[in-house]
Amino acid sequence: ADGASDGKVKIGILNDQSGVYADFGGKSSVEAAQMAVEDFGGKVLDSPIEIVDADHQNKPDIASNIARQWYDTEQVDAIMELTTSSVALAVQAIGKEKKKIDIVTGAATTDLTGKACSPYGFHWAYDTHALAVGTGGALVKQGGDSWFFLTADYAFGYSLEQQTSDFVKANGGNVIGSVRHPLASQDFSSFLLQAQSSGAKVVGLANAGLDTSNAIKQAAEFGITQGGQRLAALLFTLADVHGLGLEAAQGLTLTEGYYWNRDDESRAFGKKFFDRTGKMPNMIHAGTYSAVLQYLKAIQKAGTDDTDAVAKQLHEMPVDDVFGRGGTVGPNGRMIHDMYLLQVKKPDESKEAWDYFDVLATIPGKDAYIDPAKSGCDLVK
Amino acid sequence: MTMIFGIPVQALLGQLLIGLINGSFYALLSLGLAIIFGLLRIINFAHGAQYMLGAFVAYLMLAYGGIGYWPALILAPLAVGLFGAVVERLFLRRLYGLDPLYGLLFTFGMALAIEGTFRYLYGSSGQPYATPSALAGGTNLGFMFLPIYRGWVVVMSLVVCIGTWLLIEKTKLGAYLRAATENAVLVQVFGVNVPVLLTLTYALGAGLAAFAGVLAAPVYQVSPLMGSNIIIVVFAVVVVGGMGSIMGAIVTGYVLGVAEGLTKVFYPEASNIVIFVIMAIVLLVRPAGLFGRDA
Amino acid sequence: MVALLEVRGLNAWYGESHILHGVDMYVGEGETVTILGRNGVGKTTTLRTITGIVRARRGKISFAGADMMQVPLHKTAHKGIGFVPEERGIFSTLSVSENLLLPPVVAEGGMNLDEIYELFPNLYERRASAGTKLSGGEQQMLAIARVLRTGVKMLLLDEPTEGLAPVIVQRIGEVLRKLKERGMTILLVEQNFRFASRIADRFYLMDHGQMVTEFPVGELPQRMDTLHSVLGV
Amino acid sequence: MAVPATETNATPRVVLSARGLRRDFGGFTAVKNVDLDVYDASVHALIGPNGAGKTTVFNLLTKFLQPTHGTITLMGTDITRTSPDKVARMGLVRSFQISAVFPHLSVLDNVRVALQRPNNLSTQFWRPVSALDRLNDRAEELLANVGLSKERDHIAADLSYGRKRVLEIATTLALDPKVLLLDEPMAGMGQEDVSVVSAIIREVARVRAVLMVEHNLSVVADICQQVTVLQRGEILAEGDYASVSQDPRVREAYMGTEES
Amino acid sequence: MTDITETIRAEKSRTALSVQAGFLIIGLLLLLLAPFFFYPIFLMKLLCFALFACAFNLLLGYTGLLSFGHATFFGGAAYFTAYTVKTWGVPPELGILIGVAGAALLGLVMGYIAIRRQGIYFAMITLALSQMFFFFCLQAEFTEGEDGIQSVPRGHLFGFIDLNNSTSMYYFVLAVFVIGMLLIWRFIHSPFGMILKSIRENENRAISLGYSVARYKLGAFVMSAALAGLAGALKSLVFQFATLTDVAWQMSGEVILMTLLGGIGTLIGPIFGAGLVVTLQNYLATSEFPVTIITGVVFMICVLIFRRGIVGEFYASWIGRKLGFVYRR
Ligand SMILES: Nc1ncnc2c1ncn2[C@@H]1O[C@H](COP(=O)(O)OP(=O)(O)OP(=O)(O)O)[C@@H](O)[C@H]1O
Ligand SMILES: Nc1ncnc2c1ncn2[C@@H]1O[C@H](COP(=O)(O)OP(=O)(O)OP(=O)(O)O)[C@@H](O)[C@H]1O
Ligand SMILES: [Mg+2]
Ligand SMILES: [Mg+2]
Repeated sequence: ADGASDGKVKIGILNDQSGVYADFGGKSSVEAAQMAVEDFGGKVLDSPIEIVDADHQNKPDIASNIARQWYDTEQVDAIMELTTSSVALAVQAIGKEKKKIDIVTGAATTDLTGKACSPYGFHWAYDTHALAVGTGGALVKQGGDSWFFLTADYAFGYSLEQQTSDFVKANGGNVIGSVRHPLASQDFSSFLLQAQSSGAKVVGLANAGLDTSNAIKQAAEFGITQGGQRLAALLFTLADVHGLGLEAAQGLTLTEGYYWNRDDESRAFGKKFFDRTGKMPNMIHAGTYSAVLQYLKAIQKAGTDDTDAVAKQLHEMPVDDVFGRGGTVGPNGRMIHDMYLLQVKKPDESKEAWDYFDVLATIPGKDAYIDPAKSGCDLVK
Repeated sequence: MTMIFGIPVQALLGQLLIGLINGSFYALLSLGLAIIFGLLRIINFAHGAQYMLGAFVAYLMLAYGGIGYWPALILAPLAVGLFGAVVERLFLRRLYGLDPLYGLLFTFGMALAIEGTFRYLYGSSGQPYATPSALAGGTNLGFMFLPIYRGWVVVMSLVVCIGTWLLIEKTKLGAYLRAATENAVLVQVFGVNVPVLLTLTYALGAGLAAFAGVLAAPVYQVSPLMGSNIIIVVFAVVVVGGMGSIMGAIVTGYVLGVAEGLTKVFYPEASNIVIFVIMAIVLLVRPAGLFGRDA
Repeated sequence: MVALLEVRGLNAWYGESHILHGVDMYVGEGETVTILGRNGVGKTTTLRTITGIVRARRGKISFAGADMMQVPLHKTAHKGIGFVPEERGIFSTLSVSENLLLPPVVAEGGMNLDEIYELFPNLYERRASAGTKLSGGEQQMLAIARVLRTGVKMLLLDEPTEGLAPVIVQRIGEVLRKLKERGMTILLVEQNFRFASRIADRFYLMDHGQMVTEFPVGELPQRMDTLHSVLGV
Repeated sequence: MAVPATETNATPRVVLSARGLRRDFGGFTAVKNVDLDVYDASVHALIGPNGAGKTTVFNLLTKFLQPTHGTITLMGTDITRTSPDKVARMGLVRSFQISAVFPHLSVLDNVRVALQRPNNLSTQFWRPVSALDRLNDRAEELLANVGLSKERDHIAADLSYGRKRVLEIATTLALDPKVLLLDEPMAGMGQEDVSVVSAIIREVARVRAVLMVEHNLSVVADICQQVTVLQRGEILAEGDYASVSQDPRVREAYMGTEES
Repeated sequence: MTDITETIRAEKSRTALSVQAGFLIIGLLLLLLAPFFFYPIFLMKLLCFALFACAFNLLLGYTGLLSFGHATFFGGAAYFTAYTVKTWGVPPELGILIGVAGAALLGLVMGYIAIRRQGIYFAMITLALSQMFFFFCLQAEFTEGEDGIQSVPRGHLFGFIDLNNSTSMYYFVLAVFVIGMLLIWRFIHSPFGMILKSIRENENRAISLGYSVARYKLGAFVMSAALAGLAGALKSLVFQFATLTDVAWQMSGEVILMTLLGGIGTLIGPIFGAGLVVTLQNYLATSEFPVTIITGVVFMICVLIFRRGIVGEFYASWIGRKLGFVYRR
């Protein structure tokens, strides 16, 4: 069966386009996918490539409904992005059952390539482990050796805290204390006071989205950074920094898999993306671009869009694009690539719009990601 | 250092103060809710959205009009109040006399629509808003570092709450308002222009929410979601206080703010539900709420 | 006599149901007129339509020369009409004195507080308590007292004696007579025929949304038969 | 119908009694020191000027309000601390000063709702409504007694005021109460209805105790055996109508000097 | 005279009955044939939400209690079923029963607290309590946080019907749905339902007739919760996961929207409402329109000019009345 099965290669971008994670990926991810298609030439194996997208509204049932319909009746060949772990896990399970490819760039959980791994499922941009290694490990090496955690009080927060502490300790640092705050707390001052009085050098924010933004903003108010403590956000991207403003965010440390202003190549992609969307890409956008591109390359190489053949290529082919330079894909579906430890600039150091980060360190992919053999994925023997 | 339950007294004082700051927002918001409910018999689900609007208007004024915090403190509530007036004139007016649940549902829809619009236009990660320079920095109170701005929030909310209470309980205008809730037609027959009164009332409630929003802008991230996060808690505050009295709404706001603050120290995991737990207990013991009149 | 209130061909509806079918009546300046009629014939509706509460109406209402059909509800009082509703309409969230002071004064010549309290000592006693904590009779007094302050030219009273003790009924009768002496124009709706007969100058008898007959108090003895058959008195 | 129980007894039986009843509202005492005995098979009137505390006494007796002091006994059982629905189940049923029907149910259904509980047909959620059809005969009988047969399928809200009160009485009687408390049953009624209701009350009181608040003195004179006059929350006079109405204090406080 | 009116009335209700029966049969036929025309998972979702909305309406439409916390029962049952089926390996039918029982228990607790207040207070209290339950689910171990309980096996019904086959799953869901609807119907038209109705009409009067109003309300609340749980339990098997979205307050809002759209207090209205909302959400997912804004605006429009909902408007319309339907609220 050579060529595209139905005369067309269709890729679905399924993510949150109107809810809390809309800035994380959102419509801009669809744009990134479109860019990849154009950069690839618009056709693969002489068949046109089509991008479809849907807003899952952060509801797994809607996502699941759409994913099934896409796979079953609309000849969608692969589904990508998949922000929010509940959605990603649900869609990956469907892909596994229906033998269809999914590439996750939006969700963070390591389960996707661990106990919930699928022969057709790939995890592309980042995961909680990589964030923990980046921020936890690398920061200790920079002198941040005592930590206090502000942790969102649910599984995601615990696992971020847990994984990060491990790397802090493994690198010779120690964890002085932690406090768990409820999800969507508006006010962090109580917790920040506790962090302040702990005297830790680094205050780790094991939470996400608005919670992190609010904590950072209020930390500035209470003079945490002026007092010599360092803030480290464990899941925070360029888009969030933009929303917070440099005034409040300055000095913050975080880890991303991509930064547009890192070198010429990334700058070129960033500018192109900016012209189309009005914002600079973060690792989810760039990751989605990379995922689509690699998927098309895999079809090209396999000479067919048959799932097994393409999945085989995806596992074997090295990744080499603006996002996943020198990346490889593990047997569990994990795309392994370098991560960057970034620090937010002071307002007067920022030379242009969106010039937000200093790159403090590069974390090699093999350090950043779990060794597939130890991932708990039963595809790895 | 003196300790209470293993916590230094000083830290405790600090946390009490912080609780009071939180309580300031609860008080302002539950006050507005209570006024609107008291006079219009509408549970204003859009109250959170109006709080958010206040913050956003302040942000937009700054970003697009160069209008700073101080003018915004007056202008944003006015703008949102005006918006409220329009909403009341066009829509809410048609719901008077119906089962109050329709008012609840309408404002619920309105909250979704407003929030959705802002999310659509400005994303959900929020917008920056700096503390006005006159109130930047902080003082060391000995037991804690108090950002000056936070102190300002407490003072302002107290002033506004008490002012509003006096307006409603002690003035003729307030008497009209209270009478109109019970029997608008009759008050109108007596020669009072009730429709205008009701419009003003809703505008006042919305304006109060917006005022809280502007106060919050330098502290919390200005985000389309900031309202929906807080509104449910404020509902609980209102239930605990009981809808009977304006004063009840204010006092309960502060008290529960402090209660929540203390929970954050002793048992932080429960701090988001402590108000709900208090609500359940109060309901079991005193169904009308702490200050409620109707048993 | 100059007609202060004049109603011609008045029709009124509650939703789909047509209640008033062409009411014609007038009340002269300083006159006391009573509308009699069985339950549900539209007496209350007549008053509510005159004040403008019922707005689904057609016909002609003029008061002191003004066309009341065009006047918005909140201007009725300012034209000089005071209304005491059947259900009394005391505000529970207001104290007795707040209730009393609520209606805006629309013209000179109303009573002052002292006069009112003199007339209704009960109200003085309970002035600080909540309006609806009063008993039924006390509430009725409050409802009447309330409009006396405002200086209106004409009172519309809807069954002021319903549910009241005989002494109170007498007292209210005295009050109304006093008001009449001061020149107040009164339109009264009553079921209590005996009470009405002691203060009214003229009667309308209402049935099926129309005034079926009209007669001065002097003709009362001749009309007893009609009243018997229509009212079952 | 129940067997007339007391006719053979020489002394009439007290079914409802209150001792030292008092109720404060804030600083204001609405009812104080009220002792009341209601006898079986009689009509007892509670009269008094407006604000005397009549409705409050009703609320206390039926437990819609809690007394500040005093005890209430219903057929030998102390009900001072019993809940209002329980009291109703024990046979003490009231009507309200403002008419109380279920406005959007049919007249027949209004009565059937009342019949459901004594017939143990109120909690069955697994049976069809037609299970209630066996209450129809009794319901129709009750409606016939009060002259509402013609309106049985009307929606209660459509009835005139007077008819609503009549319906309310029929509903109350459906419970076959031992003691009936009626708050101004004739208020706002036309003359025809007044006579109908008087007759009904007289009839039902043959085997029950009725306590009623009423301002229509001719009705009181006509059907009440016992009269208690309340003033400012206290009992001013007690006895049969003739003696009470001669009492100068009652004439001054309540009835006034002229006949009205 | 009365005889004639009575015959007319009887005549009318007879046509009404046959018309209604006709509709019912057509509806059932459509549902039986639907999987041949529509995507089964979509239909199953629709049925689950329809049942959920009808359960909710049982409380709102027939006892006048607006619960803003019904997601608790829907989502709670979803979690219980998903957990027991996945972790304990109980068969699907037992899993569903456990979910329903759990929801009923939650209903008992929430109801016990909430029925102390009426009207909008009741709404606010249920909202607050369900928010509490949301936080519980967020933090509890067994719900697996924001990942949710994933990959729940559908298993074999009664040990021999393979529910992984989407057709058999569909007919299973349809059967449960029909049973649920019958229960609701029976419940509304029962002696108990009659008392509920009278309580809604005049609570004080009901008390004075000797009914312990609180207990009746609580009973209705628990039944509504149990049926909502049935819908949630079913949904967790259909989609094979249970997640936080099912217990979030937005879900409570959605079910209100469904009921409002379809017609509060009509037996079948919520089915239409659910159908519309589910379709709309699916449609909006792939359109340019922002979902929340549309949802919000639909809410506003409904309340302002469409209060009776689709079915209610139909009943109240000329044709509806001709066919013998009554809409009264
Ligand atoms: N709000 C309303 N909606 C619909 N119909 C009404 C309304 N109010 C009154 N009616 C009907 O209008 C008719 C006239 O009522 P109205 O209150 O004017 O009577 P009334 O003569 O004052 O009687 P009563 O002596 O009992 O007070 C009655 O049949 C009544 O049922
Ligand atoms: N809930 C309450 N709070 C405060 N005062 C009350 C309350 N209920 C009644 N009262 C007061 O108690 C007194 C007695 O009232 P009640 O209603 O019992 O009078 P009543 O004898 O029934 O009068 P009427 O014949 O006018 O109905 C009144 O002065 C009233 O103001
Ligand atoms: Mg009337
Ligand atoms: Mg009374």
